[in-house]
Amino acid sequence: MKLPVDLGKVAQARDLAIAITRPLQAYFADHSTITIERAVLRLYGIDGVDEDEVPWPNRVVEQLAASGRLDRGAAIALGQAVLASGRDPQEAAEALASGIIPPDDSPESCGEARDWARSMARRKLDELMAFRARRREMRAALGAGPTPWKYVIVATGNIHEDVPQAQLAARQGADVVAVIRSTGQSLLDYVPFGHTTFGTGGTYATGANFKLMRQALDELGAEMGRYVQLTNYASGLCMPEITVLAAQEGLDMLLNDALYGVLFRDINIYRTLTDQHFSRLLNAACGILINTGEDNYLTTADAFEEGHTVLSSQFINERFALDAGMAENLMGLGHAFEMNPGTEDGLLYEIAMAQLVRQVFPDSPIKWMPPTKHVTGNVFWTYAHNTLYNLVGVLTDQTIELLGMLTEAVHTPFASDRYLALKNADYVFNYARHLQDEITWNPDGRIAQRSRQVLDEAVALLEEVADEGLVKAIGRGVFAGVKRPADGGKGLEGVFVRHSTYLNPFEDLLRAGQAAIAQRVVQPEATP
Amino acid sequence: MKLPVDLGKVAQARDLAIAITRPLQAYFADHSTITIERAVLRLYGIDGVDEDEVPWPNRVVEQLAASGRLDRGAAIALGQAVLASGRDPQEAAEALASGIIPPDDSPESCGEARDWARSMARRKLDELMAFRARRREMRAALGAGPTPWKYVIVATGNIHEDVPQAQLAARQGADVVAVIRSTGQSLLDYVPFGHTTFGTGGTYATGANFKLMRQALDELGAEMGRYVQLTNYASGLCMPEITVLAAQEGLDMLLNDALYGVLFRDINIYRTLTDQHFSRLLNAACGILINTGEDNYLTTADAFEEGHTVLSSQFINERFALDAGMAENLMGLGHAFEMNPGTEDGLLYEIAMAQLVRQVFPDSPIKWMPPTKHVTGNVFWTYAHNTLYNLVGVLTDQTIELLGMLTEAVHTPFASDRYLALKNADYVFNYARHLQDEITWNPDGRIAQRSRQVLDEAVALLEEVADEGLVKAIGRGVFAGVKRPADGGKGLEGVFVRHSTYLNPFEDLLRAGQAAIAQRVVQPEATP
Amino acid sequence: MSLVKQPDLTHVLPYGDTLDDGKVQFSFSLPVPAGPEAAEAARRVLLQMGLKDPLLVAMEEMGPSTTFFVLYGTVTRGVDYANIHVPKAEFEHLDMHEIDDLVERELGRELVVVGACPGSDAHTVGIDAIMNMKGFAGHYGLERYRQIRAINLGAQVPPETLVARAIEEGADAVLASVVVTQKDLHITTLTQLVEIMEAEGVRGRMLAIVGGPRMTHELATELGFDAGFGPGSFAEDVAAFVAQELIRRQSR
Amino acid sequence: MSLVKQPDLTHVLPYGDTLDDGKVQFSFSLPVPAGPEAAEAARRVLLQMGLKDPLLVAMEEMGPSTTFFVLYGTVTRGVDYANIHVPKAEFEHLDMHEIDDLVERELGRELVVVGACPGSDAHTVGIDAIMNMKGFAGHYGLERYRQIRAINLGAQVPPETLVARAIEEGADAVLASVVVTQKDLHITTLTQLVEIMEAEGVRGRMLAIVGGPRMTHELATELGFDAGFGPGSFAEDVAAFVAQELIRRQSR
Ligand code: B12
Ligand code: B12
Ligand SMILES: Cc1ncc(COP(=O)(O)O)c(C=O)c1O
Ligand SMILES: Cc1ncc(COP(=O)(O)O)c(C=O)c1O
Repeated sequence: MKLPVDLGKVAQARDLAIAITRPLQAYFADHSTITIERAVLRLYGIDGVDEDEVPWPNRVVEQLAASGRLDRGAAIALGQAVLASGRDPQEAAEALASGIIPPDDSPESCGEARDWARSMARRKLDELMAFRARRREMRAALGAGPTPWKYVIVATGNIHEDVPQAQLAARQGADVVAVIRSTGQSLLDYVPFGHTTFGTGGTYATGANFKLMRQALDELGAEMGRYVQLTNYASGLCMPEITVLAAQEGLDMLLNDALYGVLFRDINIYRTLTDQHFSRLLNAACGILINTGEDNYLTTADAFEEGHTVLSSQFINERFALDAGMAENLMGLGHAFEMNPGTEDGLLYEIAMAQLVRQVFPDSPIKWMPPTKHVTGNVFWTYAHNTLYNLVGVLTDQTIELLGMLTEAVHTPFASDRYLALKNADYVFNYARHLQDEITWNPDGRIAQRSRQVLDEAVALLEEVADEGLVKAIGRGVFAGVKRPADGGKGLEGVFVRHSTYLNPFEDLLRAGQAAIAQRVVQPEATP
Repeated sequence: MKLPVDLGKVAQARDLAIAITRPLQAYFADHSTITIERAVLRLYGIDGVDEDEVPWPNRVVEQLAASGRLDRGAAIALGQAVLASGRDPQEAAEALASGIIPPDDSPESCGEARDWARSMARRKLDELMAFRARRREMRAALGAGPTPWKYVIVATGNIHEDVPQAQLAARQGADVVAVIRSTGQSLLDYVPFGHTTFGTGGTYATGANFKLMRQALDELGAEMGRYVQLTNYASGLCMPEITVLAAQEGLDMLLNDALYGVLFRDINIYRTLTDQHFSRLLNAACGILINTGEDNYLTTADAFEEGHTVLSSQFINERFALDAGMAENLMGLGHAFEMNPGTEDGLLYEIAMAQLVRQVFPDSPIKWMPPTKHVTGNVFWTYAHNTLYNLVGVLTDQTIELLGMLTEAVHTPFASDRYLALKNADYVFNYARHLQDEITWNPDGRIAQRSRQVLDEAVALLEEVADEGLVKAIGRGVFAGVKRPADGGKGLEGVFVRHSTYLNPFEDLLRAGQAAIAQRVVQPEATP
Repeated sequence: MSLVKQPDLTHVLPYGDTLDDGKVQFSFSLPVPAGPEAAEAARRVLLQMGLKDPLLVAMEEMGPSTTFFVLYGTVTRGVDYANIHVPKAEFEHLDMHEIDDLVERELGRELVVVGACPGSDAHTVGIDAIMNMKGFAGHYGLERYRQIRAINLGAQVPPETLVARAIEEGADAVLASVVVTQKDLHITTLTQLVEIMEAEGVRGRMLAIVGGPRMTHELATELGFDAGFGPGSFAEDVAAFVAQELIRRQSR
Repeated sequence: MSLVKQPDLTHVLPYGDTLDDGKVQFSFSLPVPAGPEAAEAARRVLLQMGLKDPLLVAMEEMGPSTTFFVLYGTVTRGVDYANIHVPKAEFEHLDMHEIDDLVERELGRELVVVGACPGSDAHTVGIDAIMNMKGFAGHYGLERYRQIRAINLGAQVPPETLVARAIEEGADAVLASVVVTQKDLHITTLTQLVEIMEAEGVRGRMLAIVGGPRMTHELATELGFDAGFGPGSFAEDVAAFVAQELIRRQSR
């Protein structure tokens, strides 16, 4: 079943990815963003909204920015407020936000605040780790099911509709449930609060919604004797905060990509890259499996022409993740079945790509997306496409398989769409269970040739990107055909240079804990 | 792509098929049936019905039977009537049927009648051959399209509804159109006459209906620059007569099986076997490709347990066809994709069977049937099954691929069912066009093992059948789990022993022309 | 905590992605060429059904002047599910042994049933599933029952022949299986069957039972049968019904 | 010879396997457990739509108290297709060169169009297909037109920003693309867009045009736009419309 893969080329690609990402590591060390600081506050337990529905973390950070103290980090200010007021962190934060606790910037006060911040961060992280450990046990006890994991989305806009639908899907065999976010949430520079019922094309990601869904799936999982994974979206202007909420509420996965926000939401590249670094430090520590978004490239670019851009980007995402201390088993690198259905031998090219990705990232839980772009409103037709998609999934051993929905071209899924999707996947996975053991691919065939071509083109592209630098390359549209200038997009105003006294004790602790992984050299799977 | 196939076993199976069919050859030489005699009359051009809608060929044969002259064959009587009355054959036949022309059984009259019958038969056969040759040219000029041929059925019950639907399907890319017969026609011991509009689950097979449909497809074929093949059903009590009508009206294929009528219509085994022999002599001469019906076994028996019965029966059908002078390129041996969709690795077993049949009968235009038995009213689900079916079809190079219909479990197809089926086949055939060139099957894998098992079991079954004799074996239910006693079933009363003076000049001419083929030893395809 | 809504069973609506949103998927063809007018015609087909917001999502020309459509639409009138009462064959579900024991105990004799696919129908898989020894999906057929003599005449049996044989065997019940329903063929055949039983004067002393993929108890009783069995029936259903009905009749 | 019936275009019915048989396929879920009552409820959904002979062909329990159904049914009321008049954007179809020549000849100046996905919609593929140089399916986009200056603002552009830029550029037309339609998001956004154009006093001198997979000319004009373009539109459609409409207006 293995394809011949040139391991030298793969190693070269990984070296290029190191060269590409290295300049940005320095940038991350010098910068922070407003959402990172809000994430720090959330890690300390700051939550809730004021009477105008503005989250307290936002209020605090705005206040710090207004008073010119943000560049030292929110942790110090919170420490100062707690120590000065003697209140608990939440009350202190609320007071701080309202400008009630006057800043005492004496070196002494700062020193004490740093100590408080550091030791409280350790305590909070320990609590989080203990929580994750308990969940991991629960998951191990129940078992997460064989791969390909059947992943379905719920997206009603109303968490109280989402819950029974997610449970229904889980009963029908879904291994992973994703709650899609409302159109536009990713461009909000705050995380909404509480249970929400008014999303469009998805449901707002909030801590309360996470908790409700997690609880519903846990209850059902216990009843069924099977663990159901929960995931949500961390890309966007609040990536680190969503990550904190996901960690606190026990999510198993997060959509988390270094470049998605830049390309598909026109978020400024420095903002998203800085955010993803902190976000991934936390994901690594909490064992949250990330899903990257290269699949999206093929929704705007052609899958045959631009297949190699997916692979190049996976190498970059992999390196960014390693640099943030994530091990391979947490990297759900994304790709998709988006070849035009009218392509002669399109299926062969899909097999080539899926198998190549599988072999190049042997320890990564690959995320595989169904046909979307070429899907039409002919729902029968869609079901046929999804059948071949599922076949290639089980044939090439993809890990996280998003199931194609009947009404992809129409509206977010009906309950029956998920049912039919799961029925299709169960049929195909079982009916073709051991097909992969039956096949040796012709080493000079179209499939082998296509996989060689994609790898060659990916290396060539990485060379170009390494030459000009990632930021410039994105500026001229190497991925998804989308051009993003370095100073364009949303959210750049939320990025700031760290003061020499800047403190983010969570980052320090996490980085220290995961330093070893950042040095790792990934090995592709050798062909026998 | 080739599977390892034990050629010794295959040769053994063919030897056993010879042993099994040999005793019946002697039976065929000694017997005839009322439908064979009616077919002879039809070959002489006798057609039409009396005022009670009884076809004249039936009237003549009834009259001959009543007057005790049938055992000499209808040809002689017709010759006598023509010569005695000086009328043309149709008028003479009508008079004969009405008992108007008194029998003159002088040896002289008989001798003259024999001469007339022989020379007229030669003329009629020459005409038929010339007609077939013209059609063959037309077909060659337009081209019949690449395989797998997309085969669809129309079955409205009304020929005037069938015609536009067949044209619609042909425009959508159908290569072969079959007009399904009305429920119950196969048990009528006559062929209805004229254009019919009242069938149930299908449209009556009549000469007029054949002509109308043939003309409609020819016109469209000329317009599209693509030849559209037409087929119908010859199994049943009128097999030889339907064959004559098909030959006269330019059909390209016929469902024609040595055992189907016995097993699925409870027709007496001697009747059907005798009929098939004459029918196939004619098919061979006219280049009408036959489709055998082993696929039907799996609609009553389990595809996993009973796969080998399909293969055994194909060897038997092959031998009967060779004995009637049919070359391999006219033998559309039938099988089907009927594995339970809940079977683990069911797809592998389907591949094994399809590929085995392909290799064992390399020069036969294999007929491959879609899922039917496990199809439910969930039309989406059906579309998924048909997708994998089409995939295996193109992967294993089946020749005549009946397309699965969305509403298989519900009703005979809607126009849109055919449209969706063709869309599915076009997609899959093109999307997986060269998949077969990519694969070497693991020689110790489940697919190779399954194909070995099926062949071994088929040979073992043929050994049993050879031991006890075909008629006895059918009596104890070796095929399709259906038991048919030698003297049971319909139509045995229509079989008679030939008188020593019996004459069927068409048979004599056809047998002489095709004697060489009957000696043929078929070679399976060697594995490289 | 969770505010999950519950359906109102007196007013049940189709469920798309929101409870009671009334969403339904449609597909059909119209004998017109594709185009804006065809799209509007397809929408009007739904509007004439009283649907709200018909949404055309696929329009594909199948050939000259024939177009295939997929639409979604919204139903606004609910169904009173709570008050639906579907007639069902009345019997207690028992397994093979319980039925045999019941028959032995209460009737003290072997039951005789004669089955067939009447008319031109040749689909025997259903009647075989009910009658043949090996049965279906792990449920033994009637031939296996100690207290039942089951005679299966197979396919395409003229109704006259079926009734004649049932009389000859002194049958307690006639079992018919009808699969082909095109042009209401099954209705014609079944009506004939019941008429012949009545003409022969045996309708009173023989149960008439029918099964098939499109059969319901309601339809069967309308046609004058004692019971009807649809998809997913097993031998024990019909056996339990026959046994209990005969016991009921005996005790009257 | 052949007696093929022709449809009556004033009374068009769905076409299953017989002209005018009225056959339609349905699928939906109901929030009830599978069973005979559920089957009857599903049939009643169709009966309440005025369908004849509802035929339930699949009933599958999706989970506790939710069931998926497939049915077929018969529509009996035809649609008067012959008298359907769908409002369409009025323009003569021209190719890129013809449009460029027409603009040059009749207007004697470059046209300016400003496009975007307004509001929170981020689906740019459609607007890119219309505007970007390379175009879509072999049809060049507006950027390629000699006589058109095309400015594409991309995704998630607040309606205010779109209008402001259009004013700044002295645009002849604003092109909006809306893809997300859930909860009528597109209606809200488009209404806002037109209101802002009116508030800014530019609605009279700037064409407002919208496209998207669920857009029709009818809907667009109802919302106060000059034209609407649905699936399968190309740059030359909107370019031809804009050019011809401006010429019409100039000559008034
Ligand atoms: C197998 C099959 C055949 C086989 C039949 C072999 C045989 N010996 O039975 C063959 C290949 C011969 C065949 C031929 C034809 N078939 Co056919 N066939 C089928 C198929 C694929 C499966 C039917 C089946 O076996 N189901 C499995 C059994 C177990 O289910 P069941 O019958 O519903 O039985 C269950 C219950 O209903 C109930 N039950 C049934 N009977 C009884 C009786 C009693 C007393 C009780 C208590 C319960 C009971 O219990 C059973 C177990 O739970 C169906 C399509 C499909 N997927 O359904 C088409 C189908 C039934 N066939 C069809 C047709 C039209 C034909 C032909 C007429 C086509 C033609 N013109 O050539 C021919 C002619 C047959 C004839 N004269 O009747 C149509 C019928 C359309 C309609 N609604 O009228 C179908 C639906 C296919 C289609 N879409 O066209 N067929
Ligand atoms: C590609 C895609 C994406 C890409 C978009 C990338 C990009 N830069 O555009 C990504 C992955 C980012 C994405 C994200 C989301 N998507 Co999206 N996406 C699609 C997808 C697969 C294809 C859309 C497409 O590109 N079509 C091809 C173009 C060429 O067609 P078109 O837009 O109709 O354009 C043609 C005509 O309409 C017309 N036209 C269009 N605009 C204009 C303008 C003018 C002036 C004119 C003249 C003509 C015109 O001409 C064009 C050419 O003929 C569809 C599903 C599908 N198969 O349709 C879902 C779909 C549109 N997405 C959907 C959703 C819900 C989302 C999300 C909100 C999901 C989420 N919560 O995360 C997000 C957020 C996006 C946001 N904020 O808007 C839904 C919308 C449901 C609805 N009806 O409301 C769909 C239908 C999928 C689904 N079933 O859920 N998506
Ligand atoms: C990496 C990634 N993030 C996020 C999203 C979802 O979009 P949004 O950020 O608008 O919620 C996607 C959608 O596919 C994605 O791939
Ligand atoms: C060989 C053969 N003959 C005939 C038929 C059709 O049945 P009937 O003989 O009732 O027309 C089939 C159906 O599949 C078949 O396989």
